[in-house]
Formats: sequence, structure tokens, C-alpha cells
Amino acid sequence: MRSETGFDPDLYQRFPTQEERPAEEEEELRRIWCAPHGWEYLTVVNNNYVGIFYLGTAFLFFLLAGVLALLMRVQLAAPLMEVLPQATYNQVFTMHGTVMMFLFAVPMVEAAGVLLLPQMLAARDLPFPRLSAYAFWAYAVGGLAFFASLFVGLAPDGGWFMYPPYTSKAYSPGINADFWLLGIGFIEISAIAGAIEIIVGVLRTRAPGMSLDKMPIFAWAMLVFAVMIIIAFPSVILATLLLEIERAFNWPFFDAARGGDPVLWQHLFWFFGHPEVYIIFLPAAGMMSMIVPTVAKAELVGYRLIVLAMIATGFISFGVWAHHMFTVGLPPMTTGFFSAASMAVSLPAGIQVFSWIATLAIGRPRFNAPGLFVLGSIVIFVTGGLTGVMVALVPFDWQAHDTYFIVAHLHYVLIGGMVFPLFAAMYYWIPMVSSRAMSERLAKWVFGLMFTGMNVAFMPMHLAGLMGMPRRVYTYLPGSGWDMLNLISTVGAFLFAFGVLLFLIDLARNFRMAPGGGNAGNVYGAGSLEWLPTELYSTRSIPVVKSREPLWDDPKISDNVEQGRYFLPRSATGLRETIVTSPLLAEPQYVQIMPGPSVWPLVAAIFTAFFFLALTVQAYMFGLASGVITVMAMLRWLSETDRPIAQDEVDIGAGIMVPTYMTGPRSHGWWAMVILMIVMAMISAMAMFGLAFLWSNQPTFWTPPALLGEGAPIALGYGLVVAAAVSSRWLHRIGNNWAVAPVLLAGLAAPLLTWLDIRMWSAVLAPDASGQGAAVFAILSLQGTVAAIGILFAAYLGWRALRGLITPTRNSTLDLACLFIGYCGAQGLVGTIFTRAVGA
Amino acid sequence: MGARILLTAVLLLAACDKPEIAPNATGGEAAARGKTAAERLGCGACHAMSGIWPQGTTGPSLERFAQRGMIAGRYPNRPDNLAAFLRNSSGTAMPTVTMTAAQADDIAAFLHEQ
Amino acid sequence: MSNSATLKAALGGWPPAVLDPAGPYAEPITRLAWALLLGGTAVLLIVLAALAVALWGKPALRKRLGGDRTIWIGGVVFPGVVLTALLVWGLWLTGSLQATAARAGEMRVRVTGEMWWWRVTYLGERGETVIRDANELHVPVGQPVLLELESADVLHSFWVPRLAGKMDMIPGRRNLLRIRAEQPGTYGGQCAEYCGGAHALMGFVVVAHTPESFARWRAERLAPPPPVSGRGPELFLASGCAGCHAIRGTPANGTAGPDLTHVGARRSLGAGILPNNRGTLAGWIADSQTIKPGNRMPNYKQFSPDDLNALAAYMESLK
Amino acid sequence: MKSWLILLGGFIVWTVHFFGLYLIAEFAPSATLVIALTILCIIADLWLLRWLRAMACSEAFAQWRRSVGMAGAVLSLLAVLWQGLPVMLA
Repeated sequence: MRSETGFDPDLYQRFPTQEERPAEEEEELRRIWCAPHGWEYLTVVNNNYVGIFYLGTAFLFFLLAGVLALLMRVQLAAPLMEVLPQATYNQVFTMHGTVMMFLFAVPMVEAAGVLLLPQMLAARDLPFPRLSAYAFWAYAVGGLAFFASLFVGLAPDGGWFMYPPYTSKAYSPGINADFWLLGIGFIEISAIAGAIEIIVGVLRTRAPGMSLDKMPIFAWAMLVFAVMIIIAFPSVILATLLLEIERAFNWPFFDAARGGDPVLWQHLFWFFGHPEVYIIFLPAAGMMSMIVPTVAKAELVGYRLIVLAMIATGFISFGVWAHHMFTVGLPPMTTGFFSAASMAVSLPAGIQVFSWIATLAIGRPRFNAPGLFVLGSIVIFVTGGLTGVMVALVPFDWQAHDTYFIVAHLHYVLIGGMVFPLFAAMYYWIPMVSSRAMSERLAKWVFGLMFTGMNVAFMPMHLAGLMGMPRRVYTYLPGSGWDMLNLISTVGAFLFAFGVLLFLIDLARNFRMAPGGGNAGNVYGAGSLEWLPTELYSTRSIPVVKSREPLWDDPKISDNVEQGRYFLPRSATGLRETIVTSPLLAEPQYVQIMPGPSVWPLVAAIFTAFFFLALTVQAYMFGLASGVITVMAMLRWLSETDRPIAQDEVDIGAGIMVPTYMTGPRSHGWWAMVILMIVMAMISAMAMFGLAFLWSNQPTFWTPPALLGEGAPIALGYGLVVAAAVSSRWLHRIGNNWAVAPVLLAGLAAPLLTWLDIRMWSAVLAPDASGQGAAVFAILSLQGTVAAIGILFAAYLGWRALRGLITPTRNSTLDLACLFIGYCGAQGLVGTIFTRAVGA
Repeated sequence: MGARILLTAVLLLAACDKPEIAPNATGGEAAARGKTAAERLGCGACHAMSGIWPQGTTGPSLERFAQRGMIAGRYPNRPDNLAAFLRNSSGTAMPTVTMTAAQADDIAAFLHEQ
Repeated sequence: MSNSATLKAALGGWPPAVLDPAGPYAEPITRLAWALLLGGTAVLLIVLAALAVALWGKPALRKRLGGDRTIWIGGVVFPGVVLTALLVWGLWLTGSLQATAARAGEMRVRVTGEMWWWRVTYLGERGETVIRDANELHVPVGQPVLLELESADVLHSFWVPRLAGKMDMIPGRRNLLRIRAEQPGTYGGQCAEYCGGAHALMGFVVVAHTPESFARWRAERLAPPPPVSGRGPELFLASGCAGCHAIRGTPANGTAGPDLTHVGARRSLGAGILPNNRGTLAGWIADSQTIKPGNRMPNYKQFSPDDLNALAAYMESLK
Repeated sequence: MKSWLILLGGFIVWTVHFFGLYLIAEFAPSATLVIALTILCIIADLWLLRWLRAMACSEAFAQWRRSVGMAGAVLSLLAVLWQGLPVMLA
């Protein structure tokens, strides 16, 4: 395939252009992408700032959770210590896991994506800057409040996996568990927001010519990472929702005595929980694959195999969740193929490790700071991977499961697979955002301490596990033979911590934020685009990409970019903008107008966090108010977007003209909406799985469902909703003035259908009577939520229509409303039939 | 090769792994034996003694027992009296716990190290 | 012996329980474990060697290493072969070890996990209750025993590393686990699934008897209890102990807590954490919350020293 | 679309196989079904390999796309075989 969109690749030959660019162009760019002052720092949306705030906050949580780990190590240093009382210890180990996974690891890599991707893809910013800002603030505010629960003794104590029934109202009556369930809620939201941002960013805002096979490996990693979030997080969102509903309204999803099943939670949780590990690992591996070539001064060996490995991980990691459940008593057949998949998933990891080794082999490796951490990472990660293969074998897992052997294994995998790459990355990329690089001399000490400490801390745990030491014990008896091993582990933990402390000192000495140019620059001599000279508007002009390491292959590229000899050397519309390109070959398609700084994402984020926290402490009125304010703020922020502008077409350099607006399936908005729909579809699919699961595991509690025949009118109604949504787009295309009418009506009709369905079911089942009832009404409630959002959407669409903002050419809002309301109908249709079909 | 390395690692860790490194080990042969005996008999269920779990509160704390004037308010606090009392505490609040004379002597020694 | 057989003495120490099997349901896993540990170390060394070559090797060697071939061999072919072998071994072992149904005439015991102790019920031919006990499991050596694992409240996990792998106890489910001890002795275990509060102090022992001593033990347990009288029994009934605890042959028939008919004969107290004698019994009755924080038994501080003594003596006498 | 089909083909087959197995085991346990599904997926992977081998590619991207697709099919084949093993052995 020569061209994807009909764009003629020969046009690329026009670059670099020869004529001088007028100087005022650069001034205008500076003005449009100006730096914030004072309070404006709260309203910035530019990824250069948001990215750094995001990284800083995530790293703060790494330190906080690390302190918790040290506390635990002190408590376990000797038998029967009384540093942390039982109850406190249980809260501390729960928070350590939860904070490391939800508040450090995922946000950290997501933040790295926000900061690095636009630079690597030579885009001016990510496609939805305000969404990144929202994602960050929701996470920062909510996360800190969630962590604070520890200081008032209200932190959750059910373990980061929160297994019911221990976490159900009966055994955890306090609001501690609610803190977890709701506290994680907004983090899930911000993770998904970030994922949407990253998917669209990677697929649609790459520099022209950067076809998928020339894409920086980190972008590949982030793409797979984001897709995995889209598939995995809905499962935990639903799980937390169900457990919270069980606690608040006594719907027995997980109560075996009433036809629920605690094992359902384990399936839902680990369907998220295991991919989660790879969600954390992949971006870090992507960083490794960026750093290793630079360290070795050689092209990455086996680029396509690494891409393959990442895709493979993205898929196969969804087939291993039950290896956390080998001791639950699953049928042998099931454990068998889960064991097989768990082994299959180790192949991609092996592929990546060996391609790093191969790359080091052909190059001239240098033992600088990133180099050291890369090597350390390989050693530690391989060790963890091998113990991973061991526990993938069911019989061995029967012994190792829930012992310190697993604690050792998972820390080897996560510290080797994520933390060490992260430190390599920080040494590697800090020169990009700081006016000074970090100290190489100190780095050797930091690495030495962290590497030694890590192994001293966790190697003995393998043995402790084999000696019978279970996980999550706040103490152990003397003479159990675990004393010395635990003492050694504690010493190691403090060595590790001391290394991190040295790093902080170095950070304080050398980190001077310099996003608007004037940074230390390409100190390691890397070849990828993020090392082009940049200012707040990123690169002056957006280069044509012909290879994977443009800076190595074209020594003049930096200068040409700075002189504006490539795409978009100026602001074509006088607004913030970037080039949207095609997903496969990155051919320029149109110029996207980007929203600027705004206070509304901040407001929306703060009140999103308040909303969840208010629910936790049962301040329902305040919660409701926060919810309303959140929605208002979001609508306010939306209303500023998608406005008509003067030019319909602009010259993006060398006389190449592209439109300034795009509707339909090629627009970035459409892509984002489709991804959001996938998230919602996953949530409802998981809910339906739950219903089917309870039916097959708790058949004795089953009552015959409502009749399919009676449901037919409702199903038909939902069908009409879909039809109306489709017809609206069609009417609009043929220029009908009443095009919005059908979808508006559909949006209003959908909730009525849901209400009818609920009434019909109420005659058959009560939600608190049985697991079946709970599951059915959960599906109905989800449908109700989607329908309610549909109404908001319809209202917003109506408002824009009245304001005359829906023109024949500028109809994204209409498109998106049709998509959403159409989806609402489709989900309703499936749900109506499915709930009646199970156990009929 | 790999096997040998692993084994030596295992053995090294094993070597470190002996009870004498139990926390707050007290000096003195008899006292050390006494501590073990006190643990085996579960004296901690009622009495707080340094280095012994649990730290019971039903009976009086025996921390710094050597400074006490009397045993259970009856006999002068001498090791021989203490050993005798440990083996037969009838008529006091303390249930008589069966133990050998040697054990009693050791525990007495241990208590006087407190 | 009996006094020292608390959890620590039975579970801990050297050699590592997992690598020191005492029955046919643990022994094959140990073999697998050694294979994995040694094999894993070998593979680690191979990778480290490759890394070393990549960093410091002769140019010729490094050239050979630096290509897609390395990745295919190291990342796909080699693991492909090794893992296939392991997978087959693992699957075969899983099939041969996993208990699916009771065999005819097999000894069956129901173990129920409770926060934070173990209810042990010996079942007869037709699954009827024959003996009630707690926190220790008595088995004859040389014959398989089928355990029916259940939970009364939250998730627990039954694990005796020297006799078998672990199996979870889940409300609403009954998981099966088969064990068989080859040598007489005590084998320690501990709850392996986080169950809140005192999860760390939820231990038990499996006591394996020679056939003769098992028969004797069984006879003792089945014998009608001797009539009791005196201060101890009076106090037991008067102070509400009977609300939670049962003692066969007396009006005490509570079921919330462990059955105390033979409490005096137990190896340990408080679910494998304390030795069992008159002194520890007294301490536990008066102040179990200090010894095992959060456990379901309240402190009974109201007893006078003499009463506490009498009660402890009574408990100790229940052999 | 075709590009994505080529890049992800092998793993789409894997997905069908794995979740097929899971649904069978969870809701309608039957060895024959499992074996049938496994054979189907193996055929699908082999067919994919043949199709990609035959595919003519001139541009760099098309060649890259194909090589990734083929490697993916190989991995998928291995994984599917492994996941079929438990039942074949039992």
C-alpha cells in the first residue's frame, strides 16, 4: 500500500523547504503557547507542565508507599515486635499494595506518556489537553485524600485485592473498605481518561511519515498499555461498584448464603489484576527499548519482534488471571489451560530481554546512569520471570501460593520490570525537562545501593516462603526459623531506601524545571524525536519522519526543524493546533484546533474527587452537589470547544492544504467516543458474565427469569433508539433541518424503556433477595446510568442546535450524540434479552 | 553449576538460622535454658518478662524481678526459694505448672537476670 | 513433647517445610520444586552469561549474539521446548494429586475455617459427625485421609506444607484435599489466606499416630466422659462459658467456639500459639485478648485467683 | 482494517481459543468441544501463515506488517497447542 488516505507521499520531497521563515511566526507561537504565571499553573493544560506535575505526584506516592513498606519491615524484623499493632499493620500492608499499584505504578507510566509522547511523535500536544489536566487533578486530589485515611485509622484493611466476604459489611462494618472501593473509583476514571488520550494521541497525532513501523517503541508500548487499560479497568470498575452496592444496599453479589459467590469477585478482580501487572510492565519495557539503543549506541535489534512481543503480551495477559486462583478449587481442566497461558505469556518477555541483550552485543555499551539501571533491571526482571514460570505450574503454586515466595516473586518482577526501568528513564529524560542533568557520580551509588538492597531484601523471602511463612502476617512466633531471614530482608529494605534517598538529594540539587526550552538537552546522544530542540509549543516545525532514529540518520534535522523548514512552522489559524495524521502511515489529514488553559477541568476534577469521598463518608447531599457541579463544569468546558473558525483550509507548509475540521469516523473526537463506548460495553459485558457465572455456580438459588415475550416490546423500543440515532446522521448528511430531532427523541425515550424493564423485573425478583436478583438489577442500573448520561448528551446537543452551532460542516457534537445514544439503545437491547435468557 | 551455587546459598542462609540469635538473648547458660523453659511452659500467658511472648497481664510483671524483696509476698526472693515456689505455688494465685526441678532452677536463674 | 508441640515447633525450622515432604501428596511437588529451583538458577546463569558476553565478549562472539537469531532461540525456541516439558509434567502432577471424590471406606474429616481457629469434625461412613475437636487433626500413618474444607465466615486456606499443597476454604463451597503422613509425628500448618485480624496467629498441628496409638486415641475420644463435679464445672456453667463452648456429658453445648470436651489433651492453646497447661489455660481465660488480639473470646478478668485456678484445673483435667 | 487484521490475526485466533475454552469449562464442560475448538484454531493459524507467506509485498511497511503478522501466528499456534494440552493429556 503506497498511500492510506490518497495523500501523495512524493509531497514529502518538498521538505525541508529552503526559503527563510518570517521571524514573527515564532513570536506568535510563543504568544499562543505562552507560559503560565502564578495561579495560572493550576489551569495549565500543556503536556509539558501537566506531565511533570503528574510524574511528581506519582513519584510522591512511590515514596509514601515505600515508607509504609519500611514500617512493615521494621515490624517483621524480629518475631512478635510491637511497632505496628495488628490492626494498623493490616491497614499498612493494604495501603502499600493499593498505593503502589493504583497511585504510583499506573499513574507514573501514564504520566510518562503524557510528558513524552507528544515530543516523541513531534506533536504540539496530546489531542485532548484538558482531559489530561482533568485526569491529573482528579487523581492528585483524590489520591492524597485517600492516602490521608491512613492517618485517621480509616484506611482499608482488606488487602489490595479486597476479597469478600471479609470486605463485606458483615466482617468489615467500618467505612475503611468504602474508602478503598470509592477511593479507587476516581483513579479508575482518570486512568481511563488518560488511556483514551494516549490511544488517540499515538494513532492520530504522529509526525507525517511516521508509519507504524517507524514509530518509537515507547509509543507502541503506550498504545498497547492504553488499550489494555480500556479492556481491563472496566472489570475492576464493575467489581468495586458491585461490592460497594452490596455493602450499601445489601445486594448479595458475593454472599454465598443468598446465591452470590465470593469467587465471582476473584474472577472480576484478577481479570483486571493480572493484566494490571503487564499494564505496568509494558511502558517500562518500552522505556528500556528506547534507552538500550542509546546506551549501546546502536539500532534496536529485532524492533518488529519487540512490537510483536508487546502485542502478544497485550492479548495473552488476559488469559492468565486464574493463576491467582489455583488454590480456589477450580476444575483441573480450567487450571490446566490457565497454566498453559501463564507460560505462553513468558515468551514475549523473553523476546524483549534477548533483543536488549542482542542490541547491547552489537553496540558499544556505556555504563552511565541509565545504562546501569538498564542492566540491573534485566538481571532482576529475569530472576522474577523465572520464579514466575515456577508458580505458573499448578502443583508448585499449591505450595508457594500466598507465601513469602510470592512476595519475593512479585517484587522481583515489579521492581525489575518497572522501578529500575523507571529510574533509568528518569536519569535518561530528566535532561529533557530540566536545565541540569543528574549527577553521574552519585548515580553509581544510587544504583549500587538500590540493586544490593533489592536483592538482600527479597532473595531471602523465597526461602522464608518455602519455610512456610504465609503472606500478610503482622507478626510470627519465635523459633519459627524465619527470624534471621526477616532480619536480613529488613536490612536490605533500608539499603534500598537509602539509595532512593540519595536519588532525592541529587534531584533536589540538580532538577530545575525548564519546559520552555533551555534544558540540558540530549546528553546521552539519543536518536529519537523528543530530543529535537523544543519550546512550550514543542518543535518549531513538525518534521517528516523517514526512519526510527531521525536524529542519527539526518544530522541536519534539528537545525531544519528549528528554522521551521518542515510542517506547520507557524500557527495556521492563530490558535493552538496540531496536525492529525492517519493511523497506519501517518499521512496528514487535517489540522486540529486545541483548547487552551481552562479552570473548568480543575473544578470538575476537584468535585469528582469530592463526589467519591463524600459518598465514602456518607455525606450524600454534599456528594450529590459535587456530582452536579462536576457535570456542570464539564459541560462548561465542552461548550468552549468545537467552535467555527474563519479558515476552512490552511497551508501546513510547502503549499500543502488540509482542512481545519473533520467530522465522522476520521475525526479524533469520533475515535475517543468509540473508545469510551468500548469501556462501557466491557463494563456491561462483565456484569452479564457475573449473572451467567452465578447461574452456573449457584443454580439452587435460581428463579425463572421474566418472560422473553414480555420483554419483546422493550427490546423493540431499544431497537428503535438505535435506528433513530442512525437516521439522525443520515438526515444530517442529506441536509435535513430536523436532523437532530430523532436522536433527541431517542435520548429521551431510552430512560423510559429502562424504567419499564425495571418495573417488569420488580414483579419477578428483588435485588436484595438473591445473587440473581442483584446481578439482574445491576445490569438494569448500568443501563439506567447510560440512559441518564444519554439525556445529558441530548440536552447538550439541543442547546448547541438552538445556538446554531450545528452547521452542515461542523457536526461533531451531533455525530457523537448519535454514537452515544445509539450505543445506549444497543446495550439496552442486549441486556433486555440476556437477563431473560440466562436460566430461562 | 547452578545447582552448586543455589545449594551454597541455601546452606549459608541455613547456617544463620539458629535459635541463639533470638532477640534479647540473655547471658548465662542457666538463664538461657530458663528462658527456653519459660517459653515452652507459656509463663508469658500471665506474666510480662523481657524477651518472652506473650506479655500476659493476669499475673504481676516479672520485669526486673531481681529487685523484688519477696516472692508472692511470702518468701524472701532467693533463687532457691523461687525455684521451690515455681514447682509448688499452691495457696497463691498462681496455678501450679508441672515442671522438673532443673527447669525450675533455670527459670529462677532467668528471672533473676531480668 | 505435648507441651512443646505448638505451631512454631511443628512448622518452622530447618529444613524448609516445602522441601521436606512427609507424605505422597507433598513428595512429588518437592521433586518438581527442586527441578524448578535448580533449572531456574541454571537458566538465570545462562542469561547472565549471555549478558556478560554482550558487554565484554570478543567482537566475534558479540557479533554472533547480536541478531534476530538470538531473540528467536532465546526468546521462543528454548523456552518453547523447556516450558512444554514442564507443562506436561505439571499437568500430569495436577491430575494425580487433585482430590475429586471420596474413595470407599476412606477416612473423612471436615475442617472448617473460622476467625481465627479450626473446627475439626471426624465423619463416619454416612458422613455423620463422630468426633468434635479443634485446632489439631489426628490421623493414622500410612493411610490417605480426605479433608472436606469449608469456611464458616471469610476465606481461609488450609496448608500443611509437609503433607500437601494448600487449598482454600470458601463460604458456600466444599473443597477436597487428600493427605497422608508416612511417619508418626506432628506436622504444623497455618492459615494461608488473609482472613483479617489475627490471621497471623491461626495455626494448627496434624498429629500422625501409629495404627495402635490412633486406635487408642479414637477409643478415648469415643468413650463416654467421666461425670464431673466441683468448683471448676460449676464456674464453667455459671460464668457463661457454656454459651459458646460445648463439653460432652455436661449441659454445656455452645457451638460458637471450640468444643472443649478434650481440651486438656490438646497439644496447644489459642490455635497453635501457646503451650497447653494449667498456667496458660488460666492466662488465656483471663486475658486472651492480650495473647491473641481481636480473637472472638472476651477476657474473663472477674474470676478470683482461686476460681481461676479451679477453672484452669478443670480444663486441664479434660483429657 | 486489513493491516490490523494482519498485525493481530494470530492473536485474534488465540483470543477465540482461550475464551472459548474458558466459556466451555465454565458453562458446558466437555472435552470434545475443547478438542474441536483447538483443532479449528490450529487450522486457522496455519491458514493465516499460508495466506501471509503467499502475500506479495513491495513497500517497506507492507513487508514489515507481514513479518509481524507471521511471527504472531507462530506464537499463537504455540499458545493454542499448549492450551489444548490439558484436555488432550487427560
